[in-house]
Amino acid sequence: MSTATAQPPSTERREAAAEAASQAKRLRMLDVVFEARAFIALAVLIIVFTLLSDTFLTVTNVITMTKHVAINGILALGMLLVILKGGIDLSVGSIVGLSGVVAGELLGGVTLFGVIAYPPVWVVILVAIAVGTFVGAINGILVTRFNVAPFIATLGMLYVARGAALLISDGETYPNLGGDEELGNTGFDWLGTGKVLGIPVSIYLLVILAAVITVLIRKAPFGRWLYATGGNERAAELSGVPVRSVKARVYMISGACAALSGLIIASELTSAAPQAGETFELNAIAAVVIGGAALSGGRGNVRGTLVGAFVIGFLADGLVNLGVSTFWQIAIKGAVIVLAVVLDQGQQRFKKRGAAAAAAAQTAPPKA
Amino acid sequence: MSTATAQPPSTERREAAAEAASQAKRLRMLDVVFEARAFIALAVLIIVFTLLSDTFLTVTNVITMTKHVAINGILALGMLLVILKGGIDLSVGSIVGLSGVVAGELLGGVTLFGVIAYPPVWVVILVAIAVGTFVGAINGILVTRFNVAPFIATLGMLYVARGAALLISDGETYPNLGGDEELGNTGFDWLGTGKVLGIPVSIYLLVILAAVITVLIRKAPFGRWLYATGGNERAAELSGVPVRSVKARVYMISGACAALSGLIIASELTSAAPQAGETFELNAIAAVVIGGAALSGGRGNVRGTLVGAFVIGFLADGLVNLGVSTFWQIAIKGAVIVLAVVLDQGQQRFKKRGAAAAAAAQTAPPKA
Amino acid sequence: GCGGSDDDATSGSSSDAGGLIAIITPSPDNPFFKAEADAAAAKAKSLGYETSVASHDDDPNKQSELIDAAISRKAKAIVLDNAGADASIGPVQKAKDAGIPVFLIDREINKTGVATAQIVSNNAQGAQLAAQEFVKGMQSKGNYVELTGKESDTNAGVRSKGYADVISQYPAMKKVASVSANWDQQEAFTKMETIIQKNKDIQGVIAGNDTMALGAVAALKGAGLLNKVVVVGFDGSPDAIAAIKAGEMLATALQPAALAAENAVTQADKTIKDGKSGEPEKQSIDCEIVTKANADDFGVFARKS
Amino acid sequence: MSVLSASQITKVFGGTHALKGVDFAAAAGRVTALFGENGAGKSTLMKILAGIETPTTGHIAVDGEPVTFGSAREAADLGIVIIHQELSLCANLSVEDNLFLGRERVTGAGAVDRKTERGLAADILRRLEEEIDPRTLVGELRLGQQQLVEIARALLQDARVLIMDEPTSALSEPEVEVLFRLIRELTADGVAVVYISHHLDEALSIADDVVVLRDGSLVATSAAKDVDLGWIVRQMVGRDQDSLFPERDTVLGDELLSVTDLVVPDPSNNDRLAIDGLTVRVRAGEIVGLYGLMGAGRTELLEALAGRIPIQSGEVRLDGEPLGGEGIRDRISRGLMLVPEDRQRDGLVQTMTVGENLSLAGLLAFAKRIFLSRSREDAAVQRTITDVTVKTSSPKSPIGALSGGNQQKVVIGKALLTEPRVLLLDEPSRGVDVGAKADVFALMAEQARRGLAVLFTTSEAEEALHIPDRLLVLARGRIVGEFRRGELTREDLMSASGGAASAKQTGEAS
Ligand SMILES: Nc1ncnc2c1ncn2[C@@H]1O[C@H](COP(=O)(O)OP(=O)(O)OP(=O)(O)O)[C@@H](O)[C@H]1O
Ligand SMILES: Nc1ncnc2c1ncn2[C@@H]1O[C@H](COP(=O)(O)OP(=O)(O)OP(=O)(O)O)[C@@H](O)[C@H]1O
Ligand SMILES: O[C@@H]1[C@H](O)[C@H](O)CO[C@H]1O
Ligand SMILES: [Mg+2]
Ligand SMILES: [Mg+2]
Repeated sequence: MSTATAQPPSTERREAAAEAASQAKRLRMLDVVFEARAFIALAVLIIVFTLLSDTFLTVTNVITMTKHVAINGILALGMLLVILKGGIDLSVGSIVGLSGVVAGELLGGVTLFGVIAYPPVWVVILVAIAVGTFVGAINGILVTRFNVAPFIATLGMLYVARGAALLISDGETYPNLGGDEELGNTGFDWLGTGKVLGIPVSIYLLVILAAVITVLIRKAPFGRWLYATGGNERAAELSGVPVRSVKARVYMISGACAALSGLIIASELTSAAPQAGETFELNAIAAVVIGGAALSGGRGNVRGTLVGAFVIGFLADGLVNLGVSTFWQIAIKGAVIVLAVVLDQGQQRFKKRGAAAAAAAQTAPPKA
Repeated sequence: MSTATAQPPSTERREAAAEAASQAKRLRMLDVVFEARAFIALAVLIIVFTLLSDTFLTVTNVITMTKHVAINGILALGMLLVILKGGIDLSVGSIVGLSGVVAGELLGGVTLFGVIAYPPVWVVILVAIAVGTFVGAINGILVTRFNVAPFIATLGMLYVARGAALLISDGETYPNLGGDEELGNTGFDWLGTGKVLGIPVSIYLLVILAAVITVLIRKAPFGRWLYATGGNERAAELSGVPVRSVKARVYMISGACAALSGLIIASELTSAAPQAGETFELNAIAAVVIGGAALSGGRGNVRGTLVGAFVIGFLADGLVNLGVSTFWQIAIKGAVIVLAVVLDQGQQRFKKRGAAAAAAAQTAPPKA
Repeated sequence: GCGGSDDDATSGSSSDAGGLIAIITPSPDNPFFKAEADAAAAKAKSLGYETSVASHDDDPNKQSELIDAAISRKAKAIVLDNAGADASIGPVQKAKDAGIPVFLIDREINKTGVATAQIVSNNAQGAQLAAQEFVKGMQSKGNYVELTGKESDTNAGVRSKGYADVISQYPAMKKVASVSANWDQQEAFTKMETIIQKNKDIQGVIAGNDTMALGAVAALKGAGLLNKVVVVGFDGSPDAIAAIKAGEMLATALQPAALAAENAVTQADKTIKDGKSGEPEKQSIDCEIVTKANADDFGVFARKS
Repeated sequence: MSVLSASQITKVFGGTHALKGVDFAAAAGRVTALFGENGAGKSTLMKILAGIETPTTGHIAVDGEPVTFGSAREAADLGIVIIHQELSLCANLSVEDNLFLGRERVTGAGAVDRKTERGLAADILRRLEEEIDPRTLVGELRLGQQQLVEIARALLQDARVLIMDEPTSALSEPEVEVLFRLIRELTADGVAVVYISHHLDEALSIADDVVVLRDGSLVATSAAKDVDLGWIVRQMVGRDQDSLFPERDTVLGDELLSVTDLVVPDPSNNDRLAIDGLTVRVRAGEIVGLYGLMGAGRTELLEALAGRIPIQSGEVRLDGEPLGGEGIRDRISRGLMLVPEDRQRDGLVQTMTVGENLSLAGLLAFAKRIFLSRSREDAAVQRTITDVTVKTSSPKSPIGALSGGNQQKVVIGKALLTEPRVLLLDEPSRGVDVGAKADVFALMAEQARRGLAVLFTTSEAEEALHIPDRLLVLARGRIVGEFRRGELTREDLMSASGGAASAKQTGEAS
């Protein structure tokens, strides 16, 4: 690490700084260990389950579990962005249901001027994602234009989007989404059941999405704006950050992610139920928070969120694998969420000490 | 209103102040109209439903609807306190289920030293409420001692309490909570089905609770401390407000309210299902927010919360009464939540203008 | 007393001469309930009643509120597929006390003398048929998985017991896992995927209803096991019948849901007019087994007429 | 000629006339200092010039061409850059992230060009003589460093007009010197600088032109060389600066507060001591001042005494009785109360009224069993409003409707309402205008006369010299000098605080 020093500091100053710096470094190393907290939780889970069940740590089981993780993971990545800006998105579960319904409706054919047309699968997917993005846009407008608290705006949309899904489908499940060769709309099931090199498509989608979002928030100005908006909205605004557009966009991305998740579920089951995705928002939020993000905004990252999603997913599947009762599963999940966050608090406090030492390392002493 | 002015104001000052004051007054009057916003929403609902259905505004129907409102209203009153202090309680729905289960278990008899004892109903009720309070206390400890964000702490407890309810009951519903004359534990059903002067007991409970909480937050120091903690925790702390205990107590009260709600439901159904109360937290939060409280804390009152609970309850029952499909009900509920809060934002902005005008009325011009 | 005058009840508040029949079922995402509700509503309309259809989503409190609403609206009768065998007793009693007869369909409650009728499929008989078909499909041997329904629903227990009664006679059949998937398709899918990882060597899945069976089919298909595993469900939903025709499922026990619903309405009509239905409270309707051989004979929860 | 000019600017917020037809101009290569009391409209005028607020009426011209700004961005693109009065940094981002926030340097691929940014950041920090690693999180910097980052960010923008609204409130004297040198470099390059500060002498020393606002109106303009401090104060308040430092006779009573060998760890860094073996005694009727550079540990001392942060060792006695592990609450009830440094953050509850804020700390005195007696509360509130001369139309007004000085009086009133025996005030005059300052000091004097022990901190040399009976100079958590009123000069003060600190530093490092 290079330190940008303007003038050669005096000897004493340099010594004091060096001492403090080395201390800061020690603390920072410990910090890395702590940063790996979510990883540790995951590792512990894996070790415990592996010891208790010889079918847990097999290649195929890990692939299956990862496939399950993908659904929540994709939701969680969208949620991460919303949480980074200091918001929350309760509507994602409903968007999951809505996007499946939209896909189901379209695959069943659209009647235009008395003629039934069967849009190809890629159109279906795009429209479903557009619908999710649209719901996100409404969230964004409510939050940015009407100053509605994110919790309330997205709570309202939780009901509106679910109601829409139920109304469109009349409450019914769309069956047989596999499509029909003759109508040229087959292939929808590939999303949820297809494999490439033995690995399910949805896992690729998760990986790609994670990569895209990582680049977006770490390399593009957008990412800096996002962290700034979440950290201190007023300051971001005064710095010329297009705060409103940043906020609106994260809800749209979250909506799009939720729609993708909904499509994967519908594709997996080759059927779409309007109730799909109920309470999924809680799992997504839990993943983000277990992954070290702060609900107050400005802190969190993709890696942590992914690990958080794995913790939740592996926990659920591992308990099923062990034959633990659903009831214990629920209680254990709650305990893990709380525990992970309590650990995180510990880490934060620790980090502060490290930071203070680091600050001491670079503070210029008073110039007399 | 007396004006505390250090020195007698000059004539011009007095005139300017008078003008500004009259403007402030005008604005304040409009403000009262706006303050009645939730009332207006309720009135509109009632008028519309009365016009559309001749069974809506009958005495019996209003009593029935109010009985339904009581369940959410009691939850909402507890939630109000938590929201006033700037927190949120997602665990109330699970506590509803847990308290019913506890009551069911106790009414079925407790085995002590090989003898089955049947605790009387009042003991059962007290224990169930104690259990709710205990879950609230855990929320409080997580928030105050471990610095876990309220959303996460109570999300964790949402799962833990639900898991506990399922484990205690083994997932089964407790039937026949009416008790047995011989065992001396009858009377539990009175809570949910009893009437006094033709009015269900649960309505009295709502009214009493509302009165107690009103007194608590308006007359007792606790209330002032609560608003102060929600408004600015640091300032409250430095003013000697026992912030931690205030925070812990609101979660406990919220837990107790949720337990009471759960008891009423179990009593009404004379059976207790461990799944009872799922997603009730959302309705309670919606009532509080429709009632004008700010999720950021420090703003809100009992009257508004009650009106909010009535809006939600009458809306649901009114739509059922009209035979509107469940699907539309869900969508409309979402729209009403958002709309009420958008209106509230309007009011807040308006209020600010009023305040600015009031400020102008009292700003001392330069002492020439 | 309070409230509207009693003659309201006879004059009726609606323009429809017959008055209101309230139909309350679980969520229609399971086509079974949708079929029930549709059949009941159609029948009631044909008899000159006004109808209201609502879903309680398996929430007993919501069910209680819906029944309150029906009471407020002075419904003439309630047709109910209930939200829990114990949790529904109180609300049904409440309706009865208000003078409204309740006709239960599909699911029983744990008390008699409260509802006017409890018209349910003969779940034990249906389960026997399904299990026999299942055993046949598995050639009386091998490992299988059972997916059970919601604990609060007596049907779940009755069917599970019916399956066990038959299968236990074949010692070569081994149940390697049994989990509840709460009648839910996605839950069945995810749990089945996880179970497959633990037990690759399975030859059969028997589910408490068709939505769970279809969830299992999706999971087996994904694992490439579908051609080796026989799947049997319960309900006879159109989706399951389609799966049977496609060779993805072996069989399902069809519940004549439409018939039960229609019977309920007919008896309600009779009760409204004559004061009694003329039928015993507990009535059961036999199920029919649907396999590839006879799949074409069935329509929406009924034998094609 | 003026690069930026404004004519007949009016600004109305709801019912507040913040500006009433103000003309203003900033000339290239000159520093224009803008003076005025709290709420005079200085920041509002600057925000309008920088495109953050839109004027209700009036015109702005750049290089004589009329312009209207849709956003701060548009003004910045024309070279008008502002350093805000309130720090506007993101604590969760690094220094370099903050420096380029909203004006990222991007590579061809659209990614943030971190390398370029880091280089530029290092350069600008070097010019400010502040050796901070650009990757440090801003939240880890002390206040003064944060203010320098804020300044650095403005400097990076190649401003033609640089508006500095209270840029030095958290800076140490040497840091101010560096800043002034940079301002001179900028004006030499033809940049127009507008400078606002409540440190009147400091502002006057850098100014070429002087403009004074009073109650939203322009009251005077002049060349800086033609005016003195007295003139500025007269223009600002409309009267002489007569009673800022009231004369008073001190009658000392018993020792009320005695602190012996106090050691307090820095709460944000437990490996550092904020207070390192400090002994102080304050007697009834006495006002003791604490002076020191930023970070000397004054706030930690007062917060430790008030019970907000834990002490490591040492003894604190109140009226002869030792204080142990009592919390804030118990200390208040025993007669020790703190008026905190940052009134927005720690002093006031913005969602409550003036009256509710006033009675908050002393609430239990109005409780009859579990209920509050409204009449007793109202009476006490009314009395306090009169005592501390809060200007408010009603105790029911929202606290946010008051000006800064009046808000400060409410915080002090709140403390007095608890009937304390020892009053701790942390920077009671910070961000408060001259008139309100005089009121605050008069209040302190009055309380001392009534037999309270008063311990307060200040960063202003003038106050340190004139207000306290006894002044303690703090450096690095220790007392490095003690003076009686009238015993010392400004120069003594500087060398005591700064010199002692650096001597200490040297001693430790070697
Ligand atoms: N956004 C706003 N809404 C309402 N009133 C405002 C707003 N901003 C400023 N004011 C009012 O306008 C007047 C001028 O405020 P301004 O901040 O310009 O004063 P200032 O001279 O910068 O004071 P200080 O020295 O305290 O910084 C004050 O009465 C203030 O309360
Ligand atoms: N040398 C240092 N290294 C790291 N942090 C420091 C250093 N000096 C001060 N700080 C931090 O700066 C902050 C301000 O210091 P403190 O409150 O003790 O000083 P003060 O004399 O009250 O000054 P002021 O209140 O004017 O900021 C504290 O949070 C302290 O931790
Ligand atoms: O009988 C019904 C159906 O089987 C349905 O699939 C689930 O609920 C049961 O009660
Ligand atoms: Mg200002
Ligand atoms: Mg300080």
